[in-house]
Amino acid sequence: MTTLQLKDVTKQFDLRSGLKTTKFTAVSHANFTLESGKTVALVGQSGSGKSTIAKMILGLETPTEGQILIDGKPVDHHGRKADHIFRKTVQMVFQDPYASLNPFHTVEHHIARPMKLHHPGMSNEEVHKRVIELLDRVRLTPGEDFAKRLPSELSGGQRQRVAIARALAPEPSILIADEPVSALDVSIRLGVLNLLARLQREENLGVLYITHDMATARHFSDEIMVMCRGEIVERGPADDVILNPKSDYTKTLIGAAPDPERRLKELAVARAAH
Amino acid sequence: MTETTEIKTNVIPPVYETDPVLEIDDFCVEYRAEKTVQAVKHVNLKLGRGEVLGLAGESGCGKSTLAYGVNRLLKPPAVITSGRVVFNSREGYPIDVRALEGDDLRMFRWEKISMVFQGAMNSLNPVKKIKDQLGDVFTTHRPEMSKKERLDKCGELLERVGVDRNRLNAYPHELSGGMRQRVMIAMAMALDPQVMIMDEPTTALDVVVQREILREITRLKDEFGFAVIFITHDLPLLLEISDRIAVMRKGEIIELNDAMSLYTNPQQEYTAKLLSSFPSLTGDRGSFIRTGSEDLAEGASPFATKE
Amino acid sequence: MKYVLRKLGFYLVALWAALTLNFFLPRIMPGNPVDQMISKLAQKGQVTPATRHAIELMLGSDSSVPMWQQYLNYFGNIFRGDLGVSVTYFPNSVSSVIGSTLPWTVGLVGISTILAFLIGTLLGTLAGWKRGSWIDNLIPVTTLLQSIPYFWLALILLYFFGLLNPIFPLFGGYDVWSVTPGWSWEFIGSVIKYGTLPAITIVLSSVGGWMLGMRNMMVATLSEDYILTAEAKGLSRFKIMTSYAARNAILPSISGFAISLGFVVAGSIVAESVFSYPGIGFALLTAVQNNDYALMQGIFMIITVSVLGANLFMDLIYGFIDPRTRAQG
Amino acid sequence: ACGGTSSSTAQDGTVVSIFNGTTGTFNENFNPFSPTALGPTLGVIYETLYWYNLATDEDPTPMLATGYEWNEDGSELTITTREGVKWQDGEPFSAADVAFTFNLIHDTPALNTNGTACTAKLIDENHVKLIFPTKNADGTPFDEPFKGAYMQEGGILGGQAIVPEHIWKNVKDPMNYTNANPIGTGAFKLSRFTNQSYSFSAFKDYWNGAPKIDGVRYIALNDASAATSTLMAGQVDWMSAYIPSYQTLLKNYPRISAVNTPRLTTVVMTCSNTEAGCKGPQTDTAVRQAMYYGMNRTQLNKLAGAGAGAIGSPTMLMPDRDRKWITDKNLVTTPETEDQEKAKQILEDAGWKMGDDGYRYKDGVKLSMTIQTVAGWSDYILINDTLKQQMKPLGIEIISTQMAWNQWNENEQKGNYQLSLDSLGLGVTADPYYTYNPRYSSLQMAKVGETSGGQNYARYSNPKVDDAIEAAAGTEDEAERKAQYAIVQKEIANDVPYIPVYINSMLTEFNDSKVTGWPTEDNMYALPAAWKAWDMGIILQHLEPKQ
Amino acid sequence: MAATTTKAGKARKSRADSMLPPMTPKLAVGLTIVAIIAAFAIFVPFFVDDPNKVSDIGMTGPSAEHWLGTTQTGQDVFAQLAYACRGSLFIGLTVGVLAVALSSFFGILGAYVGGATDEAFSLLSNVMLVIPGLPLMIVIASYMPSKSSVLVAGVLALTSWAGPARVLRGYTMSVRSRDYVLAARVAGEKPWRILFVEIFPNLIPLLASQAMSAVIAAILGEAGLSYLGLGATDSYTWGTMLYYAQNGMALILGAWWWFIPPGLCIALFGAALALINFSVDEIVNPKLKAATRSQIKKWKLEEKAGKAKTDAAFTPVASVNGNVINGTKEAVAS
Ligand SMILES: Nc1ncnc2c1ncn2[C@@H]1O[C@H](COP(=O)(O)OP(=O)(O)OP(=O)(O)O)[C@@H](O)[C@H]1O
Ligand SMILES: Nc1ncnc2c1ncn2[C@@H]1O[C@H](COP(=O)(O)OP(=O)(O)OP(=O)(O)O)[C@@H](O)[C@H]1O
Ligand SMILES: [Mg+2]
Ligand SMILES: [Mg+2]
Repeated sequence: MTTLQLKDVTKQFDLRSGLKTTKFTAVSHANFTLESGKTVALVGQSGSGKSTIAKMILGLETPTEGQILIDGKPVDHHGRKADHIFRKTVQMVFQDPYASLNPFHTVEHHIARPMKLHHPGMSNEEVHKRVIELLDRVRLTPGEDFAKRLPSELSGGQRQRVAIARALAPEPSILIADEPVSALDVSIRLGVLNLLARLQREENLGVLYITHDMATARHFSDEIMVMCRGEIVERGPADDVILNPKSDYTKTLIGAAPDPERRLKELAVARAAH
Repeated sequence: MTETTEIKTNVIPPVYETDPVLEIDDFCVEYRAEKTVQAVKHVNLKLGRGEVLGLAGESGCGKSTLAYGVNRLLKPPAVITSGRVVFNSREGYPIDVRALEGDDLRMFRWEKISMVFQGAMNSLNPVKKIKDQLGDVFTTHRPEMSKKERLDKCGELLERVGVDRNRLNAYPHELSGGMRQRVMIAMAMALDPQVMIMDEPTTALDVVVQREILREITRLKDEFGFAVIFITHDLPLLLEISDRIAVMRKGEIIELNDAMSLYTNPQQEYTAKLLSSFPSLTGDRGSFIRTGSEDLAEGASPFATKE
Repeated sequence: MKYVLRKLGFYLVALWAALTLNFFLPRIMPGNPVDQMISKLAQKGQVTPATRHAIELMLGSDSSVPMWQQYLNYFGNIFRGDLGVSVTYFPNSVSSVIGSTLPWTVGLVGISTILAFLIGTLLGTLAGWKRGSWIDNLIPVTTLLQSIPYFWLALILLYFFGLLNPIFPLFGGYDVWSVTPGWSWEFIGSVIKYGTLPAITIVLSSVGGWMLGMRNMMVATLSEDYILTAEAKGLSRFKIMTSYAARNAILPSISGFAISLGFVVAGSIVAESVFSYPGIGFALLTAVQNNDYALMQGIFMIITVSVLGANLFMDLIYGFIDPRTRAQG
Repeated sequence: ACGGTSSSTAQDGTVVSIFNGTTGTFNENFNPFSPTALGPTLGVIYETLYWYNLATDEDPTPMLATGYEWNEDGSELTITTREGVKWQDGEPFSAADVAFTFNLIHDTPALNTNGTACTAKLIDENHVKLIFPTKNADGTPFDEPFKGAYMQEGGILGGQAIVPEHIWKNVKDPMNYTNANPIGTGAFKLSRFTNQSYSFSAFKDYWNGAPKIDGVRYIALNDASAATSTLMAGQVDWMSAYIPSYQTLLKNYPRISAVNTPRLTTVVMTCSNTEAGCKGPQTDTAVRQAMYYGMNRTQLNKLAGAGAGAIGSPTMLMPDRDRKWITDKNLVTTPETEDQEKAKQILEDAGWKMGDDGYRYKDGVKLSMTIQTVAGWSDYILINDTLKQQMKPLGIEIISTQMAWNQWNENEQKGNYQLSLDSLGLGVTADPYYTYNPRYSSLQMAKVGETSGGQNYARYSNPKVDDAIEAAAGTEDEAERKAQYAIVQKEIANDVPYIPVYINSMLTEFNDSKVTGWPTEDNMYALPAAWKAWDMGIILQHLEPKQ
Repeated sequence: MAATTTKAGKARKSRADSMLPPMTPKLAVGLTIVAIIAAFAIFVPFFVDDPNKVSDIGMTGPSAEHWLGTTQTGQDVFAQLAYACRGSLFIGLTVGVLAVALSSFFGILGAYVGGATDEAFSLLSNVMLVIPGLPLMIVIASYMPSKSSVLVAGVLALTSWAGPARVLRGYTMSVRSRDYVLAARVAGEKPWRILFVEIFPNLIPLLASQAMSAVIAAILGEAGLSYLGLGATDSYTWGTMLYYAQNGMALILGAWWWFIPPGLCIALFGAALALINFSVDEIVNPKLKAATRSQIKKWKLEEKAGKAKTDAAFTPVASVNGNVINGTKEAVAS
């Protein structure tokens, strides 16, 4: 049971325009908690600061203000050991599966490395066995065959599965998934999302599902947070947020999302009128 | 959105059988790369006047290839191996598009069929002012226009899509993504074409902007009466705006039907799968998908097919 | 502001580094001008201790001034525009030597660089536009030309077209026999005639680089969506090629061009050596051979300043030729 | 076959084009006192009192002077100047100009590159007296008693350009004066200067009669190869550059002729003096002698000198020109081929014993020396390489290195070398004093690491030689001098601080088709090198347009 | 369709394979020439005479005994050429290695470490970039008392790393921010491992291309220096050969066999490397893949064939296509 907590986290960037430098607040006073076994969706328009939050959690950006706590203790990326433990606990799946795998390394390399890093005692055979296991777990079978492949020999969905397997390798309890399907083809999306959902259930993972797709956010998470211009404007259980949006912004978002049912209704109305 | 106008025009089904503006017969395109890829296979399609035809299908199924092929924009190694494209001009004569060469072809393009391409950022030349890019449509097709007329016309076009006239002097990077897309639409309308092909015009935009643009397109179409081929892989989106929808898979059109029938009663398993890939926002199917098998969708991936 | 300061800082540091290098390099070189002059005189006649004394007096070379003092004086003099006195051409000042040689170099190498750029870019445009055509197949040929040692090509051309078939003159900047320098057509014509072969050689050996660069940029640009848009718009092929493809593809070449203009002064050494061209490159070589510190420093400084100047100029104008960079200042 | 552009045009008359070795561009400097003055300043524009022909052993030719006389103790030199000489601006020349010139030098030490120490006193229109100090300025006697300034005669009479008083008295800073409009007494007057070429027109009122050609033009070229091309194309009429296989060239181009005047002795210079700080086996006289006897000069000449070099003399004089100064018949010429037995014997006697590796050792020191020359001097490199092969059988190891001219020159001046291949320059006159004094006198020597104004780079120091040179300098009597030189010759032939190789060829090429009157092998009326000061003026006066 | 991916069972490309350029005529020609010259440089010196050996025959043309004639001192040009190949290749390779090492150090490391190191490194390389190479080389070269080829190579390398370093820096910056590098950081990899295992392999094609350019530039630079008399003094190179040939006025005296071969070797070698570089460029930037003339011709024919087939299958459209233009005019008029 791990909890990850963001306390009043703010991130500012320096923007240069012409001769002036201005401060731009990408994330402002974000507060939320992630627990193992729960999926929290973070939705919002492009540029609302979702990825920035993910990066701060992973230590790829440093918050300007505020703290990130893991099990109540502040995360420390400086101490080698503390960082190591953190890395084992929190993992990330990146947005673009085409960019998140190194074209020069085999699938096995991608999964084995984090494993070796976090289980230095494991023998090579054990590592290999675990890799195959993991590949099986993400439904890349036969694992022996996939392990030897290069990323260029995989489809987008398969790549994303490798990326997920890699994230699972250190046996984390928190998984940050930053738009894990937006680069994928429509028909593969659900497969990957379902996989994530299954793993969350089976491995008791805490998942932060970042997306701008309201529909999948609703169906794949327990809770939804809506971000707008760096601020979390609304949060609550998934169905509540979608079906009874409180904030104006959430309403706009929902209104903008394509919804065939709505058209259907409209057509029906029009026909009737005719 | 002004819902009333939108509904009104689409009530009467368009007459694509009797008075098509564009007829595509047995259209085949191959990429003769290291390995020959049949990107478009025996496509037959008729586009009615003023109709919005949605073209759906996932990445790589040949949607763009078909669109470019119709406008003769394909580059080597793409080869049109067979097929006929006939454009029935409003003025009352047919044009065999594949027989056009040189100046004839250039005169045909944009005048009769204009296009809006996927990424607006990339469709506009980053180092030329908006007015020059709008203007050179006129310098090419309306050489007799004076400079002032041209400028006026460009300004008018911009205003038509809701962009301020003084943006004529801007460079593309000075406009937001949505504005750039609108500029492209304005450009596509410049010569009052009869067909407009839109290749994923909203994919790169976020939903709010996307919504605005769609609204704009519908409005303009109604006002000027051009036919639209709207390409995207976002089926829900197509369902909202198109009269008929063609579903493509592996280069073939596997299903073609009017939007409502397609949604409510898909004939092909693949169409059904595609539809189910988009969980409904307000509908009730979320829980089903979440517990469903993840292999279902993956199996539908073109990448997963065995060689 | 920070950006501008940084850029400015860079130019200052670069200038300082170049000038400092300029100060120290000649000083750590062997020999000194006095010994040099004595050894040369010794070949012509008697040399006595008095000679050394006389020359030391004449050159005012006093080695007792401490290094740091010399260093400070050096900067002081540069800012006063005083580049000192050339030992080789004593008692002429370095400025006058540079003044009399620089125009020749700038004329010859400058014009050839511009020509090479224009021709190369044009060929590159065509080659990229008509990929796979005969003009594209020219690229390996120009690459071969580029891999030929410049002086070797020059000497062969000189042998065939200067000596065996005297189409072009063998040496010099103009006809020293019958033409008086000045702003007369006769003189200008003569300068052009004398500059033709060196210019051809420079163009031949540098056109390939421009061509390849432009061709590759063209190819990359041609796959951009806005080219397709332009084509769909029905624009004429010529218009697409020039005002869409080439206009964009040329941007990197232009910055390369500005920088190569900066190197005009530096790149002329071998050319001038082969054609006995009265330019600054050869003056540099002479200065090095004669331990002429002041002249060496002066020329080196001119070179550095022109390179830095070209870079600065490029930084300044790039915003105008590429509007995208303007936003970032 | 290759006419090329004509080197003169009708309007200019007959103009001779000269490449005098100046490379790069010309910079205006016609100041005869400046060491960087353009070549023709000395000889073509300005003239000396007398002219010494270094090609022969003739007496000096009177130029601006017609006579000179030393007083008893050699402290005063009275000169009779020529009458009827005009400066190129029409003003008459007189003894006052000579007096002015020498006083100017005296008052401006920076101009005094000849080391002249006299003041001048005008006697009358045609006579001037040069007075040499016999005491220090404060009246105390010199450290060495004054023995006469005879040895300055050559420099004063044959090495000093006379300048017009009426112009130079107004020159504020004669040291930095570029003298853009030079007025001399010479046969040609500067007519135009540019950075690539400058030309002279004939001075009709020249005292020795107007020159027969109409003008002279000097052109700037970058190297000998470019010069050769222009010579072949008929654009250059006179130049001095070594052309490999020039015999072939002459055959193909009948209008080109060439003369060879070997005057510069190629030597292996040795840093010979341990007391001055030299290190290495070459400080042992025996080693130098062994090299002297061990080298095969015929082979060296054939390979490196294209057979155009002349055989030298252990006295370092020119056997053809200076025969009268060489007393000992055995010292007239160097051996032509090697005498290995003698060389080996010398080494054995000196204690250099053959080691197992084929090289000799003495007290554990290997007989191995490094010889330096300038990178790119292909004939010198060849000599070094060949020497290495020739010395090997004697048990001497030679290591050949090449470096930039600057470095090579500095090494010689500072003594940071063991062996160096170089040549000995020309003296002011043919008198052996000008060969011996700068090279062998310990007064001209500096310790290793230091430089002196002199050229005793071998750091040779021998009291007998010093005394003899001094004695020779102190007398006007030729027989006495010859006796003193004999002492020097005996010593240096034994010590060989400079080991003579051969007298290098000095090739000068002419275009015969336009003018006649060039020096020939049979009529060497002047040293023909195009760069030779003074002589070029003489040669130009001899030229006549070809009809 | 669906050709983008291959499944198991099909012959798989190995990791090394994906880095090798596809064999094209250009690449084949380039590799062949380089191989021949390299073999010549490596083996031939063992079989020829001492290149310094002089003889009395002077400048003579090619003969059975001297395949490429002799120099003015009767040295065998062929033997010299063999040694010169060796010397030039040595310099070229040394510079290639040094320049790549330097540019990698300053370019990759700076970009990877970031912060003050990056600032300092990029300032240094920018300054080095604006300091003109050849004059600097001349000055440095003339400072060195005796120049070994190692030294000349060092000087050439010193003046040639800055440009490539800047390119590398830009490229490293972009690779550094790629997701897979971030992923490695998230996995907890050590920085040096990320640099060498994750980033470096991606730079290999670029480095290869830069190394080849550096070799060409070095060989040309060496030739230029030698021509000015500032080249290496301890060994033969193509440059020194040309220098001696020029000194010996080989060309003027008609001794083409002495002057032409070294220059030709440089040109051929340079062109061969450039041809190889084209192919490497095609990996780095697949857009540059060249279409050959025959391919284009073939394409045009196929396009025609496709049209003919259709024309046969359909009845021709009644209108004349010239009408389009009329149509345009009408449209304007109306
Ligand atoms: N390194 C940076 N420097 C300056 N601004 C930045 C930087 N990174 C992000 N930003 C800005 O911060 C804001 C938030 O960016 P972020 O990537 O978190 O958005 P996002 O919600 O993930 O958007 P998307 O859905 O497009 O991925 C954006 O406006 C972006 O321009
Ligand atoms: N230049 C090419 N060479 C070889 N094959 C190509 C080339 N361009 C496209 N293809 C192939 O042709 C097929 C159709 O491509 P097309 O671009 O028409 O797809 P699309 O439906 O527009 O996809 P998307 O939704 O990604 O835009 C794809 O399988 C693609 O791999
Ligand atoms: Mg994001
Ligand atoms: Mg597409």
